[in-house]
Amino acid sequence: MNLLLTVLFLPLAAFILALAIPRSTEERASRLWALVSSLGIFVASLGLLAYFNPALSSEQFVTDVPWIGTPNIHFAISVNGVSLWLILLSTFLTPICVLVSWNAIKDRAKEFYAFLLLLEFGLIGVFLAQDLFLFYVFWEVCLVPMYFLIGIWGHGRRIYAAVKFFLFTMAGSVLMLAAIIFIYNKTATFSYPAILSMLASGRLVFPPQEQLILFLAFFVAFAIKVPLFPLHTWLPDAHVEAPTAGSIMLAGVMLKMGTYGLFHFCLPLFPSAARACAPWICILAIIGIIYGSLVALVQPNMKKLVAYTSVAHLGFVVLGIFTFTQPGLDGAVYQMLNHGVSTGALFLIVGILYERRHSLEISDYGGVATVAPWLSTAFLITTLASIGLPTLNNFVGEFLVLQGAAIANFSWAVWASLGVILSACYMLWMYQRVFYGETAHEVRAHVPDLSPREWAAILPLIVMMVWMGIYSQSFLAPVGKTTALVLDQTTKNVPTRVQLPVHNPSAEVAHVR
Amino acid sequence: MQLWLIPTFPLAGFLINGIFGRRFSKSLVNTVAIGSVLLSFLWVLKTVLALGDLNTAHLEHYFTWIQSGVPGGNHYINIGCDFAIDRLTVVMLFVVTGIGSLIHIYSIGYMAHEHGPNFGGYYRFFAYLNLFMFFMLVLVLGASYLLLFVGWEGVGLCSYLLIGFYFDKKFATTAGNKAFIVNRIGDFGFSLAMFYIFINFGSLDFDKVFHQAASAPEWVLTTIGLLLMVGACGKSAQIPLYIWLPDAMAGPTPVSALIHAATMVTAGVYMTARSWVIYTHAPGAMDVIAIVGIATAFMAATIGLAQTDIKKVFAYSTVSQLGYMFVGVGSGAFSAGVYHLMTHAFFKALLFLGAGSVIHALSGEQDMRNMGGLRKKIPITFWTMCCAWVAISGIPPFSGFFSKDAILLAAYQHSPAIYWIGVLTAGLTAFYVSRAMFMTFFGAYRGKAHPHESPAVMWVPLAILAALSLFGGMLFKIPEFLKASFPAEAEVENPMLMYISVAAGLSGIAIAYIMYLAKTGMADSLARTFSAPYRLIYNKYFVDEIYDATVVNPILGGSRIVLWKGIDSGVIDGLANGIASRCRDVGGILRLLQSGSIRSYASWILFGGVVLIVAMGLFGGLPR
Amino acid sequence: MMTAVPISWFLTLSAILFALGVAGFLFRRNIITVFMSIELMLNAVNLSFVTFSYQHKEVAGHLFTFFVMVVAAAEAAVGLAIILTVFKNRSTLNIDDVNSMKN
Amino acid sequence: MFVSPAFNPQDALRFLPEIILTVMGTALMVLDPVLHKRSSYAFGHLSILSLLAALAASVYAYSIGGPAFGGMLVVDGFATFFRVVVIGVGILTVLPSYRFLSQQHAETSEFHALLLFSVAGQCLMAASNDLIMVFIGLEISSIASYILAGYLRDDKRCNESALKYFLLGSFATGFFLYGVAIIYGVTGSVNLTLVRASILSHTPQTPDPTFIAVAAALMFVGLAFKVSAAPFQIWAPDVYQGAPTPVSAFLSAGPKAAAFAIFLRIFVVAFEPIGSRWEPLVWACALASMCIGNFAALLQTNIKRMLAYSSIAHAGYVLVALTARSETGTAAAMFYLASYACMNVGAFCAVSVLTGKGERFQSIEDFKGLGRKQPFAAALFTIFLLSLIGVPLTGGFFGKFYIFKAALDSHLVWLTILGLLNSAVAAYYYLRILVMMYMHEPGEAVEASEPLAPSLGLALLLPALGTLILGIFPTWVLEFATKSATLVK
Amino acid sequence: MDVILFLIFALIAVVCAINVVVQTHPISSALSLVGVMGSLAILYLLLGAEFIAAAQVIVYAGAIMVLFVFVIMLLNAGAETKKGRSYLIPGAPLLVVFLGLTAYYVQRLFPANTMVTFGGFTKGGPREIGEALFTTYLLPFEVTSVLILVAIVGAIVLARKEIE
Repeated sequence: MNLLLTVLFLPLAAFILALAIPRSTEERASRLWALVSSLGIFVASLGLLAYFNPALSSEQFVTDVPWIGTPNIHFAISVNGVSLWLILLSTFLTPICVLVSWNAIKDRAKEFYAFLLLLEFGLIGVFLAQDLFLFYVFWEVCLVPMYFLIGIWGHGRRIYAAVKFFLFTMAGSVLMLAAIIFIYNKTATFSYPAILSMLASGRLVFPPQEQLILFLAFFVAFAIKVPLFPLHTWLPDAHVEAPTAGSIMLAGVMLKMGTYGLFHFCLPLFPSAARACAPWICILAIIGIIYGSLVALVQPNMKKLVAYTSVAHLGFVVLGIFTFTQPGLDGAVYQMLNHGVSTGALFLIVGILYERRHSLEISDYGGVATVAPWLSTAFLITTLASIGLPTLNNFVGEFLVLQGAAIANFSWAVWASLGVILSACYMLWMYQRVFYGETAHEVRAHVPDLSPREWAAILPLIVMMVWMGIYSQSFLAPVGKTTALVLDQTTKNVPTRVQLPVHNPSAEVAHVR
Repeated sequence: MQLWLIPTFPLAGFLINGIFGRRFSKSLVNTVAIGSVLLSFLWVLKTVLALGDLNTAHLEHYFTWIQSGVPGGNHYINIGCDFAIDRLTVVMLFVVTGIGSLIHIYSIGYMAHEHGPNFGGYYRFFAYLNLFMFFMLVLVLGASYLLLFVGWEGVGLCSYLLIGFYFDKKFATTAGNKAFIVNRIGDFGFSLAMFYIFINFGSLDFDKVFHQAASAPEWVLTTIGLLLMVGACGKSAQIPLYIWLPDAMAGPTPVSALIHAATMVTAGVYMTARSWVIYTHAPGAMDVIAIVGIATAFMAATIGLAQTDIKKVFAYSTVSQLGYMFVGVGSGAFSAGVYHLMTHAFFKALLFLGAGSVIHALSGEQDMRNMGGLRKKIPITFWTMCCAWVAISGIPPFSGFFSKDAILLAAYQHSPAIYWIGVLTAGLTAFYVSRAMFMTFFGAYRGKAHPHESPAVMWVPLAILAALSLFGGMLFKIPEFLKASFPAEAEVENPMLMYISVAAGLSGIAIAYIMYLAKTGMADSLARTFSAPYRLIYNKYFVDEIYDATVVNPILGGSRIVLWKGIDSGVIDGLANGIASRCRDVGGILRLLQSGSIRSYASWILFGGVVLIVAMGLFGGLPR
Repeated sequence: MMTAVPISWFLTLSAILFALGVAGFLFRRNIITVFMSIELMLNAVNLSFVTFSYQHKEVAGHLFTFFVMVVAAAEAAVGLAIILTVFKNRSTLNIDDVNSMKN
Repeated sequence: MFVSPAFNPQDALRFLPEIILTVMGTALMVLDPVLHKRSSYAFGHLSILSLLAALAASVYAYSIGGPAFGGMLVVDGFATFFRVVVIGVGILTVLPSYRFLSQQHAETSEFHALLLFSVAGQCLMAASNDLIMVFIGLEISSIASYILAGYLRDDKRCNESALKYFLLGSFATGFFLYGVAIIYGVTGSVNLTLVRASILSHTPQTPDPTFIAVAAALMFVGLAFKVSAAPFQIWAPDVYQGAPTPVSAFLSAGPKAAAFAIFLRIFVVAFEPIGSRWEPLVWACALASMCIGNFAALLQTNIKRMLAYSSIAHAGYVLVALTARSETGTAAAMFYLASYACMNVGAFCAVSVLTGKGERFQSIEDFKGLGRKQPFAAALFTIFLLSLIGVPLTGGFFGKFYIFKAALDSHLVWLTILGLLNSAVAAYYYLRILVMMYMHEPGEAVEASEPLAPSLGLALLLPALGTLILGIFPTWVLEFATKSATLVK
Repeated sequence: MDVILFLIFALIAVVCAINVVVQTHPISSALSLVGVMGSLAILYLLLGAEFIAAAQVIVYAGAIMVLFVFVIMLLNAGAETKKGRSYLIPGAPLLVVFLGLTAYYVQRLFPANTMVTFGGFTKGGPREIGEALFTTYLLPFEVTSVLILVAIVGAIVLARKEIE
């Protein structure tokens, strides 16, 4: 039995079985099933970790089954040091999502949990796919369950948000599809390793102009997903309206589809275009960091605030990736994981608050710390993690990213570090307004402390924050191999250099030997 | 040597109290909290005794914290969790654990009545204090800039938590935020300095960095030094980032004593002293530090002249004294800076704890205008505070005298101007402390509460600190002790300078005596006569207001109106929605084709046909 | 060859008739007349077929014409039946009145 | 039996599907007086049986494939593919019409007979290689369709739909015929293979390409009309809206597929030599169809009308494949039409779940809360809609993927990008239906809806399975299409 | 001679066709259409299409047009009312362009050297047509029956009485 296939298809099987749960027993049975199955999947994915050899930089658990004959599409999946963690992140967050939805989702619970499992399937698939077509398939498959999760179980403007989410992502991904097809027509294969080896051996060369366009097609799709300024506006809406579990999965894992794509596809495939565009992208990322932080600063809505912080945090990731330095890439990957854990936790607690007080407006809260000390403590730890306090996870990532940025261009580090200041501003200010101050009557009446179930959801996240903050080695070791490989590819696969004129990034492309 | 145990004791205390403290009795909480700090103090003692002369640093490696890249490769980052101990560390360790222990003990009394509106304030307080101790010890022990930074940020966090300890009070939490954020601004510089250090030296470990630093170009070191200084300015409350410290007095008084006087705020000085190799090769950066230090010292001292809140006076005093320490390290007299750091820890902790005792006695009253004549009512507090008074005023042979004198001496060598301002500041210092003492303890009692003397757990630490304030300067000759750690400083004796500074201190006391005891109306009439400067210093030069108007409000307003509503909702979403509605408009126009009339449809078919024929026949196809 | 007619004349006639058929479809309002215009168009096409048949000296064009006639007959039957149902439901033969579905 | 030189017995076997359909259609009417009293479903059963038989016959005919009747017909993979598609569409139309006809109290025998005739005409179109056969097949299919569109003769919308379809259809056929006449005139033949040969020949008789181009333009009018491609799409919304829902399903898939079959044959075989002339034109029509269809659909409130616009857009996608002028393009068009048939017929069947007597409920709003009341139907409808959007693992996605792959193969970069962006626009209006079904509480229409009839359930399930199979395991169909895309030239 | 014949009947055809278009009363249009068809029959003869000419008169002018007239009478259709918009403005220019183009192409592509003379083609008789129908064109011929069948069924379905 192939472990990788098991991990990938268990969620699908669980999804199908969840659909088969009879309607009469719906709510209890389906949530129990979702919990049991998602925990099972998590355990299975831990097996992946156990058998993964961190000393190797190559793809592992390579599974390649022919799928469609012409065009030549394979069901090719494998794991590398980066996707390994992203998969674990998905499988780790799913049971937490189930737990947090336990009482919150009463209506059409069966469908809810089924979609959650389907989403997990899609996410794992995205991180595993080694065939461009397959990657695109999973990429889009993720869209559907999330669309429903937001649209059916969301809040007030859920429909607007869901449609916006779908259309933004779709608009970007069609360009990627065009690029994928173009590459196929050039290489007659969708197999990513095969394309890479062609690039490495020089059998495949993307001429500068072509490379630039292809790169941009991929990049836009990923940048929307990340989301990179100025393509980010779907995110706050989606987050605000999504149910808690949806927000957690969206922020925790889905956004990483974009950054993973940038890392795993854009860089090795189009190294010289990526390098040529890197300054512009880094500037966008930095704008995103500062801009996201500033806008987060003035949000009156907790979820929206956290959503904008995601814009800022993901800006760090993109910045790290496009520094083309080892620390930058390591930090970017680490930051992906960190953001998954800490922002996931933020959304989780905001969701818990919402479940109690039925409001996301900061002004409706105040003095929660008095009535719910543990809740406040948990949120404080998460907040601190999110603003990058040393000994908690985000610090390690941010440090590496900024160090990478500083190596690449010191002024980037200067500007990006401003985001670190601002993160403290918005998070602490929100914390103050929500948890500190006089306890309002409604808060006193409606906001009890954490229940055991909620503890079960949040404690693993906090443990992870501390663990990742203190002993980053257990995570970074396999990551480093993969990032080093990618970095290597971006230096080796550069038979032609794409050069951008300084003034206009999209204008003509010079060919320089 | 198990250095790791030193911070781990308080950490364990924090965890135990933090997690289970709610169910503990107060005495159990005390036992855990104070026990852990005392253990750590004892372990420091044992370690120091075991390690001997410590002329070279003793380093311990525990595990790799952050690693990126491969050894020997490009941009290889390897940050270990390494602790090191040398003489400078020893001084800091003793200050931190020693004074920390005293303040912990003192807090038993001070916080005894803490039940408050907050949940379990008591155990929370001690847990935070323990956490602070942990981070402070990490800061001191860390063998690399990044580990120092861990402690650096961590103490900032604890400062935040403790300033906002009374979290139902908005001003307290706001002050906490301010402290954290302003510190973050400083950390911005610190982290940039670290990045720059790494770029140039490939490591953040002290030994590696300093080993290479001597041979690095001066401009690199100047950049690093200045960036580090930004960090130090934040942590040690120097211009322009000092604004958080006065507000930090919103926290319980033991916190002010421990964190905002004795230990945390001196971290900047420690760090600067630690980086002496860099600074000695970057004289430009040193000059900047000295100038910032003296400006801060003077400015804060002037503000201190007019404050009426007893803790605010001491807070500005702290800022001012920290400025002195900066002058010290900025003048190249690192050991003098550290010396002053230690003596200041003694007397300023004492001043604060004494003030706390006063406040405790008056059930929370902090305004000196409502005090007076307390020397009879709370004599122990009075007498212990007198010890601090003479120490800070620079009266020989008490502790403040030695360290301040050492600094001024060094400053004079560096630049006489700094010296003279320093002397003036010394006079101001003596003046405002005396003023506070006179207003509090002399004259007639002007308040309503019934003062009562503090319990023994409070005054015993006061007494110990009083002893240290008086004799600490003589007992612990830091410059001697640290001679090996720092570059040789020119031994200069200049008794004249010493007399001048002592005279300045004495005259400060004398003027205060005249204004606040002999001729009581004089202060008010002076304030009226010089109302403009008085208002200026009374309102702290309106610095907070200026910052609000020039930085905070523009950022908030700009973010809300320009970025959020403008760019986000307006431009980007407007563009997206605009595209959507343009699409719909196009749809609406296209819909109009569908008039329902068969003949119009036929016209379209004809139209299409004719266009096709024309295109295909006449032109041989449309242009590609 | 004075008496011979250039083949293009026939084709031009066919084109004119076709155009007139189209014109009838466009300009007449009575459904039946519109329908007749279609027949006119078919006739025009038939003329072309026969003319081309002459040109190629073979009968394929005739055959095509024959089938067009059959189709025309069938269309006439069905079309008129449809017109009948429309008239039954709406009591009008004005083509512009049959526009309940639009936009 | 009279044996003509152009006839041999095997020709009849190659012609078997049409024979079966015609005979059974006639038989249905003959049986009408006998069966009508007992069970009106009997006609449905019979017609399904005959369609299945025709399906089998098509497959059989493929095994003995080749030209028949002196080149009038060509039974090749291409023809068989489209025969199967149109017969499949026929089956999928019969299934929902069981309940529909009984709901509307309409006669069943004629309905099914006409359906069979129409399918027969479409099969004929698929297989014909001669413009005469194309024309006759087209007319059989069309005339039957005209009647079916107006089948509910007491329904005003139905009449109107039939009248519009009929008049405009005949009008467009006039243009088509004129084009055929010119082709005949300049090449002396109406056999596609011969036409091509004539165009390619290098003799003094070689026709002027300009005139061929004009003929192509005229024929394009007629064909584009049938496939509802811009700018000749204008009838489709009205007709689809007014026609009985199963008929709309049929019209949107069957005649369209057949028309595309001859479209491909004519343009890829006969007019291929002047491809560089018509390519820009088809390019423009493809783009216009996609744009008009998708953009106009954004504002529709009537679901049938919306699906009509969507079918215009999908015609545009297939035209993209045609623009590619390659065998990959042909294969892509074939594959797309197969998956389009599945998803579009399925979508219309899903619409008929709700319309009720007199087709009262046609508004998109009426689908509010369907997901709650009829989760099964809603789930399957969701599959169709996702497929129409082009979400992976559905036939619609793979079809689109294949089409744009072919387009990029032929360096139609801009068309590809614009087409793909169009499909992103299209997502919006399909999503609206999903929004209605799942994100609103049930409304009047859904509350009033009857439980799903088994036949209708089957009518939803089969195309859903088809859509998924084409999306997940497209290999077999794709390989067949690729193999068959080499047309007889 | 042929020219005169052609010109006369072409003129009649065109005039009648114009009449079809301009008459407001359907019956007038119908009769004009019969005129067109008749003239065309003569022209078919000129082109040697005897069988088609006959069929034109019998099937077209006879059967089909009778059906039209019958329906016009049945529905008692009167002159059409002038309401709704006129399609003269978009239609007429398009038609002119269409016609102009077609005429231009015809003139360009069929030079005057191809002449039609009466008797120049004589294979359009019933015999030749019949032979072709039952050999080469057997399939279309047979299939046409289906077409007729469909038409019959359709007419029945649509024109049947109300459903009870």
